[in-house]
Amino acid sequence: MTNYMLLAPELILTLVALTTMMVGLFIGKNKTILGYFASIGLVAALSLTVSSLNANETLFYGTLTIDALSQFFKIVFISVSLLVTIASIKYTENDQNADSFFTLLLFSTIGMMVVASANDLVTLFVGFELASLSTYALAGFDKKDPKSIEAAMKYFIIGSLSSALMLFGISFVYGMTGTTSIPGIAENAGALVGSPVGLIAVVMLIAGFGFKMALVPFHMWAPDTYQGAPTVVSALLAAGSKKMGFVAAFRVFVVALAVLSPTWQTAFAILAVITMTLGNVVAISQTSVKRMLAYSSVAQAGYIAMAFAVMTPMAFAGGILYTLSHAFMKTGAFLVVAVVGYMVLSDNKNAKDIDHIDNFKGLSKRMPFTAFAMMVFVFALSGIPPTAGYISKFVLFSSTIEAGLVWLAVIAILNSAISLYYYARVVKYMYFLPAIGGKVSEPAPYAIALILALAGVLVIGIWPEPFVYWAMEAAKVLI
Amino acid sequence: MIPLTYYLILSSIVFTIGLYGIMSQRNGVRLLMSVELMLNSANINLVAFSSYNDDMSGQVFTLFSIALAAAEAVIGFAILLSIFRMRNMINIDDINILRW
Amino acid sequence: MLSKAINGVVALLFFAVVVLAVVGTTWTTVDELPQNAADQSNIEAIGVQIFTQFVIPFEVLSLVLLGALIGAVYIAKSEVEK
Amino acid sequence: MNIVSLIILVPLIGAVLTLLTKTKEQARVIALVSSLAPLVGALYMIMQFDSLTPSMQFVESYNWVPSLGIYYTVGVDGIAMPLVLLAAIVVPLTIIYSWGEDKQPNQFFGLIVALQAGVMGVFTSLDFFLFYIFWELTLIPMYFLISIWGGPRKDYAAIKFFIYTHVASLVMLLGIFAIYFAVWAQTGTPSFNIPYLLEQFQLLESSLLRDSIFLALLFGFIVKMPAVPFHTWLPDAHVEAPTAGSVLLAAVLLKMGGYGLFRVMLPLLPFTGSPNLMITILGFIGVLSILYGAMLALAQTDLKKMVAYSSISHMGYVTLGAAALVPLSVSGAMFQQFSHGLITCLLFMSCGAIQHIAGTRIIADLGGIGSKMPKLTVLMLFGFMASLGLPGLSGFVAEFMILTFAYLTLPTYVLLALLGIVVTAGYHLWAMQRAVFGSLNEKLGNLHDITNYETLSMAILALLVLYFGLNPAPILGMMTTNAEQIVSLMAIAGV
Amino acid sequence: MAVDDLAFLIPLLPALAFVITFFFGKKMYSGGALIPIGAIALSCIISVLITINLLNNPEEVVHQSFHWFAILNLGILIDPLAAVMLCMVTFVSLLIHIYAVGYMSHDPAKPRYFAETALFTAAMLGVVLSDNILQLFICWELVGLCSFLLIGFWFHKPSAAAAAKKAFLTTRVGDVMFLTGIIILFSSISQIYSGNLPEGVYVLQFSEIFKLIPELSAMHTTILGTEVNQLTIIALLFFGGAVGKSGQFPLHVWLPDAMEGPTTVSALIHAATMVTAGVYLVARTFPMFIAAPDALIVVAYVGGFTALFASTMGIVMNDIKRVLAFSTISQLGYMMLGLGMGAVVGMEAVGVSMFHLINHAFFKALLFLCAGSVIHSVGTQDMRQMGGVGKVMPVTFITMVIASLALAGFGIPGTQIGTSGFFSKDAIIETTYLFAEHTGNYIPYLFGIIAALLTSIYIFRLLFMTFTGKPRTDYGGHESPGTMTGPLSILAVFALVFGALTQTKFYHFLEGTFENNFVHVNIEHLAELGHYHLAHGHHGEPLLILWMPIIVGVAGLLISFFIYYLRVIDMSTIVSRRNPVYQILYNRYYQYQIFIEVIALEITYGLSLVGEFIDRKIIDGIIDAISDGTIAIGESIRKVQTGVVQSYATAVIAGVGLLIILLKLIVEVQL
Repeated sequence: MTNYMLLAPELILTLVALTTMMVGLFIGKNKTILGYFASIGLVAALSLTVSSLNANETLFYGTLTIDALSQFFKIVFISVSLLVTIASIKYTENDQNADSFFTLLLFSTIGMMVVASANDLVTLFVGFELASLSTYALAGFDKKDPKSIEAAMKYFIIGSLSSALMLFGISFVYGMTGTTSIPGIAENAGALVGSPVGLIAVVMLIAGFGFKMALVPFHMWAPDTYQGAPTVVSALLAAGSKKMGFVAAFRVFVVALAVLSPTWQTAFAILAVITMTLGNVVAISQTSVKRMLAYSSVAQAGYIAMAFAVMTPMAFAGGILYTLSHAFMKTGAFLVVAVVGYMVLSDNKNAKDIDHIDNFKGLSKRMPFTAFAMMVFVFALSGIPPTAGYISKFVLFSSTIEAGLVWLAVIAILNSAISLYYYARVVKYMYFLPAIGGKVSEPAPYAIALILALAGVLVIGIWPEPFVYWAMEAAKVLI
Repeated sequence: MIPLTYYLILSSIVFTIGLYGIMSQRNGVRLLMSVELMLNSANINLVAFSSYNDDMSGQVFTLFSIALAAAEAVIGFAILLSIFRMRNMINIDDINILRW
Repeated sequence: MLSKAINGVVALLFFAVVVLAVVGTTWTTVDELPQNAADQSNIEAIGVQIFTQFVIPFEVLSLVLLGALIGAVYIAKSEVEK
Repeated sequence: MNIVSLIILVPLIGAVLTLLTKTKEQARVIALVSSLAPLVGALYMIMQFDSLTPSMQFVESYNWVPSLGIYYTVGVDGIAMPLVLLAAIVVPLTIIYSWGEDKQPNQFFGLIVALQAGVMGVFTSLDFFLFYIFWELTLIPMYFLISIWGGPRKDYAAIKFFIYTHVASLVMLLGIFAIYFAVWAQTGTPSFNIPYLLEQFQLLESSLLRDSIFLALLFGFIVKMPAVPFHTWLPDAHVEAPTAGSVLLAAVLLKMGGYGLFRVMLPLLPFTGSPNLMITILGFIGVLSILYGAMLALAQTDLKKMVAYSSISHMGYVTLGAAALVPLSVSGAMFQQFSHGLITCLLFMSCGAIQHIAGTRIIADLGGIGSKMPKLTVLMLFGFMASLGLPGLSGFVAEFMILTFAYLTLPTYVLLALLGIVVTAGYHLWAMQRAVFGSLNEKLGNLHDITNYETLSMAILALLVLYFGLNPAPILGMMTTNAEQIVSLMAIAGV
Repeated sequence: MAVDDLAFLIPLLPALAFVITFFFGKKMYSGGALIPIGAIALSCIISVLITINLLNNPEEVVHQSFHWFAILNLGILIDPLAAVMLCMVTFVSLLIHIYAVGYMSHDPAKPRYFAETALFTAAMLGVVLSDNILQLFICWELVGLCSFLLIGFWFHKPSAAAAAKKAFLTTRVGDVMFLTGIIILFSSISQIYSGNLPEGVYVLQFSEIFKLIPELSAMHTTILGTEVNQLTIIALLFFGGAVGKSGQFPLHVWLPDAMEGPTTVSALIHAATMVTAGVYLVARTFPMFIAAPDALIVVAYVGGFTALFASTMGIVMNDIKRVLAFSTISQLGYMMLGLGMGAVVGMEAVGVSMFHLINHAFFKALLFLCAGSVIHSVGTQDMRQMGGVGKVMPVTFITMVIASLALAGFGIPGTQIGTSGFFSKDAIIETTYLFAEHTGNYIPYLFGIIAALLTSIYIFRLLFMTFTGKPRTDYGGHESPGTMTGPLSILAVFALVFGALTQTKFYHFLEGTFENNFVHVNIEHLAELGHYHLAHGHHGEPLLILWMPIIVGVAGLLISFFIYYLRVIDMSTIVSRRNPVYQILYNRYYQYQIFIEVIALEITYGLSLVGEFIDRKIIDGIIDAISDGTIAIGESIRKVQTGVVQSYATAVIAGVGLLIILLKLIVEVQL
């Protein structure tokens, strides 16, 4: 019998989204209330998800599955959305279209959650599209800003291309196995082994998911989009929708196409190495912090992709844990950029290049808390203890050693060291260079979002046991 | 009976045309059309497989994908419209503020 | 022109790969396609499937459409002030 | 919560409190108090310490990430206790020395205290996970100390220090992973417990694996020490770091490398595939560092850089003593760590004072400052004498033990190292002659002697150097038991 | 016995005096001079009392020991050898301290001076009193430190700073050899015990070392293809230390420069402390030397050569202190030569050599203090600017004459009439003759006798140039105060009569050094191990040989008299830039240039610069290249991102195509 309670988070969010849209039509200028409302809805969804952590059921003719993996990722998505929503209360402060913003934000969250739960390629694809379409619009939300529109355009075109590739790949999988159900594919996947079509399907699916994950060479939209989109949306894209790619890949490759693992393991190993190296190396020479974070995000995707290359329970746990940590670190980092953008604009309304690293000069004096938070985030991103970034790298990198892939571990570790260079530069700008301008206090929504992200990073870093355990539970679904 | 491979080759051709279009076209609308071509080639596949496997879900999937393609086009056109409004043209390879 | 050539090469490469793969695969298919369209209504079957098996994607699809609508309207509409 | 956790936690909290203070006075007082607390703790521990057992004392253990075999386990033994004491002594003295710091004093003192917490953690952790966390944590305060309060090329030096040592730690981390999983696969239980892993190491079948683990860990430690040819980060870091940073870097952070040598490398060494090769490598690195460091110190024109190279040279003794694997040479090497910590502190404080008062550290630009700065001259001379191994001071005890007892197993290396002693005396005296003695360089302007705070901290150090030179037994007593136990492993391994 | 228990106070009192004077001397009378004077006086009294006890009961030496750390101890040993040294050191040092009250009266840094000299004395006493080789080394190094501090006392003078460095560094070369010797000794002992050192035994104590001499001499090491006795290596390394400390060739270069300190310091270094430490070390470890084949012969040759070599340079120096410095080197050479003669006379060599050491301490201290008195009064050290000083400073003149006679060794052979130098130096020359007779090797004897002639020439040259004739510049001197002339007179008495009074007793007393309740070794037996054939019953030299030293002494006096007093020879032909012999001597055989510049500066510093280059350009260059390279690669890859979305699409599609091909290849290879 279907336990609808397990779907409650999605239902609540849908309800909140629709309500937000409706109410938005009727209330006048001040739509701030909608942000609070959305936040409350997300909190409720989060708590409902947390309450059913240990569920393990398939719903609706096997199109949805609620298991540890899905719950884990749902929590990641809801957390990111929550942080972004809270921060957006400030971002959309005087915006007539805040209702659209929050509705789209919630829709994209629902899309990601559906993907997390998807147990059927149709569900997965539709969820994927829901998340994509909503975020296309969100990326262009600053529509008076040519950069924002350009970002949306690039995101959209590469996104559609990827969708098409993915669908093409799915069609082959369907053709060979005769079903779209993930367990069903797993049963019949034997037919794909050794067949060239199987190979093509795998690569096309990798391209489709790799687009979301921003794996090289499917990453090229990401720096442009992250840089051009409104910063809160970049946070959502980098921290949230990127993870959707991973959860989809977990479902499709590890569960459905497990028999093809030699193929996709090799593919992910190659891509992981290229991705992390390119991401880190290019990030060094960036002057826009957002763009730098974008490349760093590319690099981080490379690390997580290692989990597929290693394919041990420990690696999956590491990869899964990494997505959680990365959600907090990256959201936090982007939100800091948003706060700095706010600060720069409050100095000078017509400021250009608000995400330029020069604006971070002396941030420790202008906004001590933000600077501190940013420092924690970048150190976490570079994997310095005792942060979430460290513990996840610890588990993930260690799993490569466990599996005997020392070369992969060495490359990852060297990359990690390279990354320190540009992360440390941010810290240098914030702490060592003289400030231009006086002290500015952070707007409350930003501050709250930063505190939450900071708490996430530090709690996972200092008390990792429950999270590691949880990630391992989630990884068990895959093996 | 027409072999399944024929359908697949057809869809491959359509897909490749779409690919080529998305790589080479400057006009935004043409780009969108190319994307549609690619989605539809996948739909050909799905329907073909559905028939040859005697399994309905492929056709259902096709319906879904058609609807999604429509939704995608909507967003796409909206973005292009916005670009047009801003620049009075939709040659998207001129839009490269964001790079490097 | 060079870029076009590159595009062409890439596309042909892709095409070759896919076609070779498709041709090189032995497809397991049903022996006979249903010959008489009147025999069974695939419309009905599809309808049943949509509302049973694929009810969740269907519902999500409604959100997709709504989302696309909202997004498109927002992006495409010209601001009143301007 | 017992004493070991307290000596980590108190400075950590102290660091946060210090960072939050508003005025210089508050900052330095809170910093001093919270850095003195570990000293009290360390002295208490030494009183309770049982020198006769090589096992861990004051152990406490809590679950942390049991699913991965990670526990919060801390404790000390004869290897760690003296270093804990060293860190507890040096940090408050550094704070006293820097009493007049005006530039962002709350951050300055806060970082120093945070550094203390980090090194305390490194020296007491009995869990590789925890160990690594503290190991990395020490990097950040030092990076800041160099970057904010550093000299003209601070950017280069800070980032070089940060990335170089970080790469080394990461390689070490790989080694930790390898031993962890290898043992896990062997025994079926995950554990990061250091003594346990070290014990299980010998059961690993593949000698290639054992050698790789050994070398990976070794790399992490010798870069930190630092040993030639992985030393080039150190002179740059020292030259650019503020005095307090240099002091802590040389006196405490370098000791982490040596500590790793004793805690991790030596117990593993007998069980590697080719122990004799490993001993040769270590011995060679040691001697090379001694000679190369001394030679380069001779070539330096900057006083502080000279001291930095002398650190490299002196840390070479640690490697050499450890490589010899004779109980008393190993205890000598441990004692060298302790003693060098105190001496180098004194040297860097002297250089800092000169820089601060005369405005330059270039030896050629100084000259004759002795007549204007008698207190500094006496203390500096004392430090130089201790550094060149004058008997009666702690440096001699250590070097004598290392050379004498290492000669039993590594005679050739020791004879080479003995050459270094002359060069060591040479560069110290030559620098002294040019910088401090001779006629006063008139360009230096008005010189004054060091402040009372500086004098106090340097004088305390000088007394300690003298005390431990005359009476090394209490410290050596703690070390010897452990050194014997380490060396006895060689016999167990049948090497 | 009560006074024996106070032995530990002997070094401790001056050390305490150091602390007190250093920190509180400023507020005391005369810079706190009374504290060290009192302390050293007490030490002196204790030393004398203990020596008297020991004279009565030579078998019962004073030995105290307590645990230090590991397998090391700290201990005090007063045997006859140590006792005579103790008395000499404390006594001479006391006189020099008293003298310094006057001499240093105008120096503002008096507290530092007295503190450092007190420490110097304490360190030297530590050397003398050590019961184990390590403690001896420790105090040995402290002596070096104090010499550094005192030579560089006027550190604001660049020449003083350089001299201090040179002194410390040169002796340090010797010290490292000494340390190497200790290390090899220890490892040999450890080998003898096969690694299991006995519990509760301090193996570096002299008694333990001497016990193991037979085993040590049975060990051999192969160096460059030749098999060398282990004990010889150790003994020669110890001797290397002694060479550094006692200014033997070729490590003597620091001693002439050590004149940069105050004259009292020179007196302390040259007479009572420091330089005698080397001789003392050889004497202290004499059982090892005599059991080591060839070791004593090396000692004899180095000593003899140094005696001759230094005296040649003494002839041409114009700086009064420098003449005395070369004289010291030369006399130390005699002492070493005497010790080397242990090859034929066994234990008696220690007696002869130590006797000369004690006598030399008296007359050399006297010479220096006299010179100091002259300098104090005249204000220059250049003898060419003096002349006729004897008239204004009668006391100084008389004491100086006595000291010179003692140095030249005037006396009447076969009687008990003679200066102290006569008894001791002639005894050494006699033993060298004995050696020559015994082995047919006359070289040591020739070294000794020619050096004696030169000694006489340079010391009387000094006397005539300084004290006789007419003043050559307007210096306006005066006699020194009582605190200075007092010690001079006391020392003069000792220089005159000490030798005559103690000669026979002294030898006999020292015979017991290695045969008592602490150490008991049979020197005769050890000599067999060292393949030395001792001569017995030797007192039958020809009369000419007995008279030879005094004949050359008088000859030297006459030569100087003719040249420097009567001026019968025109000096300008000899003292000329064109005279190559004079040039070589005056430039001290160009040793400074050869030794310091070539070895120390050119080679070592050059090497260190090469190292610096390697460090900066190669090691650091690689690291920087890696980092710069990474950044450059990033910079170039960055340009791939053109901003044109179609190119992104191309990348995606090309990526897919390539990935498919790549995987196909890889998978096929794997299969």
